[in-house]
Amino acid sequence: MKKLINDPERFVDEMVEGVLLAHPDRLRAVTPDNRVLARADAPVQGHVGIVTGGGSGHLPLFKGYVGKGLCTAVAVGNVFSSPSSEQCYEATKAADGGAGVLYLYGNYGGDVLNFDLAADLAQLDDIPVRTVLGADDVASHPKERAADRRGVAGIFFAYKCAGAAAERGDSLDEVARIAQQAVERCATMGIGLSPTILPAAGRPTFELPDGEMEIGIGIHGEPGIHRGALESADRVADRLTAPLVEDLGLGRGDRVAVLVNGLGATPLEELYIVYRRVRQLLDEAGITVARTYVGEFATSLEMAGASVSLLAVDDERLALLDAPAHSPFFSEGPRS
Amino acid sequence: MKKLINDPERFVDEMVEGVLLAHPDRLRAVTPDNRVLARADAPVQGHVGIVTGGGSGHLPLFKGYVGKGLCTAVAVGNVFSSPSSEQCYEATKAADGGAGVLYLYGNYGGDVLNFDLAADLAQLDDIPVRTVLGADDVASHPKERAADRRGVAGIFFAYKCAGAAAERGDSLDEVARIAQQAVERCATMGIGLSPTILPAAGRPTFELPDGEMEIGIGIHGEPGIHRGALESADRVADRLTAPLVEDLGLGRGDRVAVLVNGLGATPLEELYIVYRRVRQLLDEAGITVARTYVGEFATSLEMAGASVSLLAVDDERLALLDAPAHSPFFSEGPRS
Amino acid sequence: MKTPELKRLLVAVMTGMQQHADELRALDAALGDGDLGITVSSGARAVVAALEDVPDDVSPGVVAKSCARAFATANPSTMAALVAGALLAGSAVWDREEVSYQDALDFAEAAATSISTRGKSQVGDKTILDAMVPAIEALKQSPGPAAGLEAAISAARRGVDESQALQSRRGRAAWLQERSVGLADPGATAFLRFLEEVERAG
Amino acid sequence: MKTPELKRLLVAVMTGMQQHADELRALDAALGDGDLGITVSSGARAVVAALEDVPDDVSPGVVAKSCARAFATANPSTMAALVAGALLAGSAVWDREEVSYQDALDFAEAAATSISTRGKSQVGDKTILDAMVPAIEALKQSPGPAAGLEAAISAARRGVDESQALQSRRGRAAWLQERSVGLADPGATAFLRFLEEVERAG
Ligand SMILES: Nc1ncnc2c1ncn2[C@@H]1O[C@H](COP(=O)(O)OP(=O)(O)O)[C@@H](O)[C@H]1O
Ligand SMILES: Nc1ncnc2c1ncn2[C@@H]1O[C@H](COP(=O)(O)OP(=O)(O)O)[C@@H](O)[C@H]1O
Ligand SMILES: [Mg+2]
Ligand SMILES: [Mg+2]
Ligand SMILES: [Mg+2]
Ligand SMILES: [Mg+2]
Repeated sequence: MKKLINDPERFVDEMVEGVLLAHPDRLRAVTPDNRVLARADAPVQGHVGIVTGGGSGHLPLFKGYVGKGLCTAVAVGNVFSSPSSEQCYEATKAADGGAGVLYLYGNYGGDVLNFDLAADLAQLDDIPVRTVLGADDVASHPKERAADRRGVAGIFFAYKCAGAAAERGDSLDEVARIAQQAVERCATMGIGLSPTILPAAGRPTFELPDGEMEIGIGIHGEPGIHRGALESADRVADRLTAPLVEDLGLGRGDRVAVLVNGLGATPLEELYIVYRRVRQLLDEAGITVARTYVGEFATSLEMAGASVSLLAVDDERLALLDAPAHSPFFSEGPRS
Repeated sequence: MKKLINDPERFVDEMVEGVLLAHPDRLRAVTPDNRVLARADAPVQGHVGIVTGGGSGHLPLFKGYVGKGLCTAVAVGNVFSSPSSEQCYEATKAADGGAGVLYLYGNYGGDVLNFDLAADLAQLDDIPVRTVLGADDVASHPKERAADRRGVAGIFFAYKCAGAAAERGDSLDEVARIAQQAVERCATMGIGLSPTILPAAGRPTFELPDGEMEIGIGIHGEPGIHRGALESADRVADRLTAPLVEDLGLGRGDRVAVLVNGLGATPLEELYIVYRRVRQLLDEAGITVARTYVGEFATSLEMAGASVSLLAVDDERLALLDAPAHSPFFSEGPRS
Repeated sequence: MKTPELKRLLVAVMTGMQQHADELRALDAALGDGDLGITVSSGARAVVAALEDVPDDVSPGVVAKSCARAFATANPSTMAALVAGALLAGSAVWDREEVSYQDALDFAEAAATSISTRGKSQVGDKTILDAMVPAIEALKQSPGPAAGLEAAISAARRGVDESQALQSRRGRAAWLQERSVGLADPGATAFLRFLEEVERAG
Repeated sequence: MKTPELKRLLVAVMTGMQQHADELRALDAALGDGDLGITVSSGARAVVAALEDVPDDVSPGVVAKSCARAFATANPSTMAALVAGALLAGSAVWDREEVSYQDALDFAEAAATSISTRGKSQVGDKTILDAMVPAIEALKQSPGPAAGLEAAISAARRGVDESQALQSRRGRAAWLQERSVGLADPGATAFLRFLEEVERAG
């Protein structure tokens, strides 16, 4: 295990402690166990609160998207493991500024069960809650079952759009609508080149021999739709991009935002090599790339691999993408 | 080889092409071979230009620090290999806004030879050039030979300070003085947990058995000062931090900026675990942490490992650190 | 069975369950994300720790509730949430000082119903229910505890084996689609191991 | 020796040099960053390609200049810059149609001086100079080309071997300090392999 850790059981606690020590002006702990964090200025009175959360091991997901123009609070689970319903509920209270709360997180069984329970508790407090699930991984289910797909890197777009809407004062219904559309108009597919090791398990979560790739892998190492010998970056980009264009029904004249995301161990250089090919394909198809994001947005500890996400955009969605957003992990546009 | 690449010989060219496709509004190619890049608005008339450069494989170093409040142009070498003197010279011309040019890059033999030659060429064009070398790796030479040390992640601080000075219109002498002080008041030490593989060589640059660590490693995998069994994150942070405090002669009441940098494959979570301990140590020593940076600032392809940098700060240097800076890879503060 | 005996049984079973962490991790790694080993081992450890603080004079229902809370928060995954919900549902039918074989049956049925409702799942979806439901059926058909447990274990084992041929329809494993065929469901296997540990402890 | 013969010799030598990439990579990986294999193989390949475009009617000095440019830009590392500078310095003394044994000697001396000046280094610093300077000395002491080359190879080999015991004082290897003792210098080894390839080609 090539890990810079102490006690594996304290991995998440120490990590969160480090985050709070590093960014005390931007994030605060809501609960004494540090498993619920909120924007330093939360709740924002009169604005919709956005609560996210999920397992740890995906930085900057999830806690990295708590900030101005993004989410309001986050519930922090163990590695690859849901936060508890109490934690989700505490995050809800911390985020509620009187205009209701949107739950925006990835479509995973454990998370859904725990957030649903938290929503029941919030209802007792008269906090209106709406839920939108990130479900962008086209490799996890065919289009007919799009709502059952797992959520991966594309949730970044939903955070960005919903966060901008909440920041400008949109109603809960409107913020939820914008988030839901961002999820529905987004598609992602990933490739894994090496497994990840859970600190507490100390062993790879799955086997992937050197020189093989898993196309369609999930961000916990869930198997994808094809395993075979590793191919060239261009060929991989072809495999990842074509299904997205197809799934979103994109064609000549359409506009998209592109996200090439690293899963952890893959160098930024390689992500740009992948982007180059994705861009070529979209150019050839007459699809305009309106915005580009390349980097690590949703990782899987030290997994080697990458994902490509496309978000169909119109002027409204572009304006939301371009709105300022500032967290300790993601910063763009003027800071007010 | 778990690499998302095409032809290894075209690794750098395709990567740069991807970068230019992704950020056409921020960066432009100065030469037809794309090996010299500049800020889209370069040269900035009346302002000192800052030229950097070096081998590829270190993203966001070097080209990621070309932008407002940072460097003006960059010469892009092959992986871990110096750019040629012609490329450095072209970068100089692209950066020259009439107020002279500062060369700011890492202290490596090949780079020095090629930049020196470029400076000779620039002189024939009456472009005044000053050179400041990043030389922050305390593991590479004892304090008596501080000027011979190799340059690693700490050069980020020099970019940030010199870039802010150039942006506000300081003279070449002043920008060089600020850069030189930032180098001299900065110290870095790193740890490697796994080797890196040059795309063209297809093999690890050095041997490091699983479960071992190299303390004091360089960002090309240069050997450090101690090799042994991998220790806990806290113990590693102790080993990395103590020599920095000692080297900079820091004590109670001093203020520092801290940079915990990932070398490529190490998860952000682990960097925060390391930061936590660094912070504890500094707190205990009565040294105030004025600014914190955690993430990947200077990498070594897919090497697993991290480095810790300390920069001694005063009010002047803090103001320079806080000045806005915007590149496609690093963004902080208001965008004008 | 009264609270002190129930607590002793649970401590034994939950201690035994921790030995299956590796197997469950591996099964979950093949069909999901590999964390079921942690969920079960840290959950079982948390239950053992929680039972230490449960006084002997509370009702068996309260014991079940404590277990539910401990298991839910130790590593709150799908399995943890479903099992905790199931224990809570079961505890509701246990509001008495002593529980009979029939009470155990009622508990198990309430638990299975809870999982089915919260998980929107049924037998044949290749989940824990594929072992649990036939096991309960076998319990119901048996004359008493000893024979019942043996029959339940056989039924659960058959459930695990037969569901291997099915495609997973719920949870992470559903993403595997056809590729899930041929692999045993981790949750169903965990339930089988649970019954076996009950037999060993009893 | 005139230009056509010089070109043929260089093509043979530079083709042969590519076979040492692995050894040089490994040596440089131990003492530095492991890129010397690439510098030498891609540099040698670039020289061969450049020589194809060099007409037969230019002077040997122009040939050396073309090699310098090709080697410098192929993979512009320390070694590439030093060797290119050395070739340029040497080419300056070769402004004639045909070069003699004495001209070769003068070339080599100018080259070594260039490396020493630009690299701020001397014999004993455990660099390419530790092989080059004794080799040139041996050449000077020899009566003619054949014996000279043999003596130079022996001297270079001795230089590589003896400098193993030294501590590297220049380039990346210097960072190793005491840990550099016992390892052969990659640049010095590259120079030895170069002389051996000249012998093989000649
Ligand atoms: N909707 C569901 N209904 C019933 N059982 C389920 C459901 N989803 C998952 N399971 C069970 O949970 C097991 C996986 O548990 P766990 O590893 O905790 O899930 P996860 O890691 O996805 O949170 C599966 O093997 C299956 O038996
Ligand atoms: N200052 C110097 N003077 C002379 N030779 C040097 C100097 N620095 C390095 N060298 C030679 O260059 C060799 C390494 O070359 P190379 O791998 O290209 O360097 P780098 O990778 O550091 O750019 C060393 O083995 C040594 O022989
Ligand atoms: Mg899980
Ligand atoms: Mg090099
Ligand atoms: Mg699981
Ligand atoms: Mg080298």
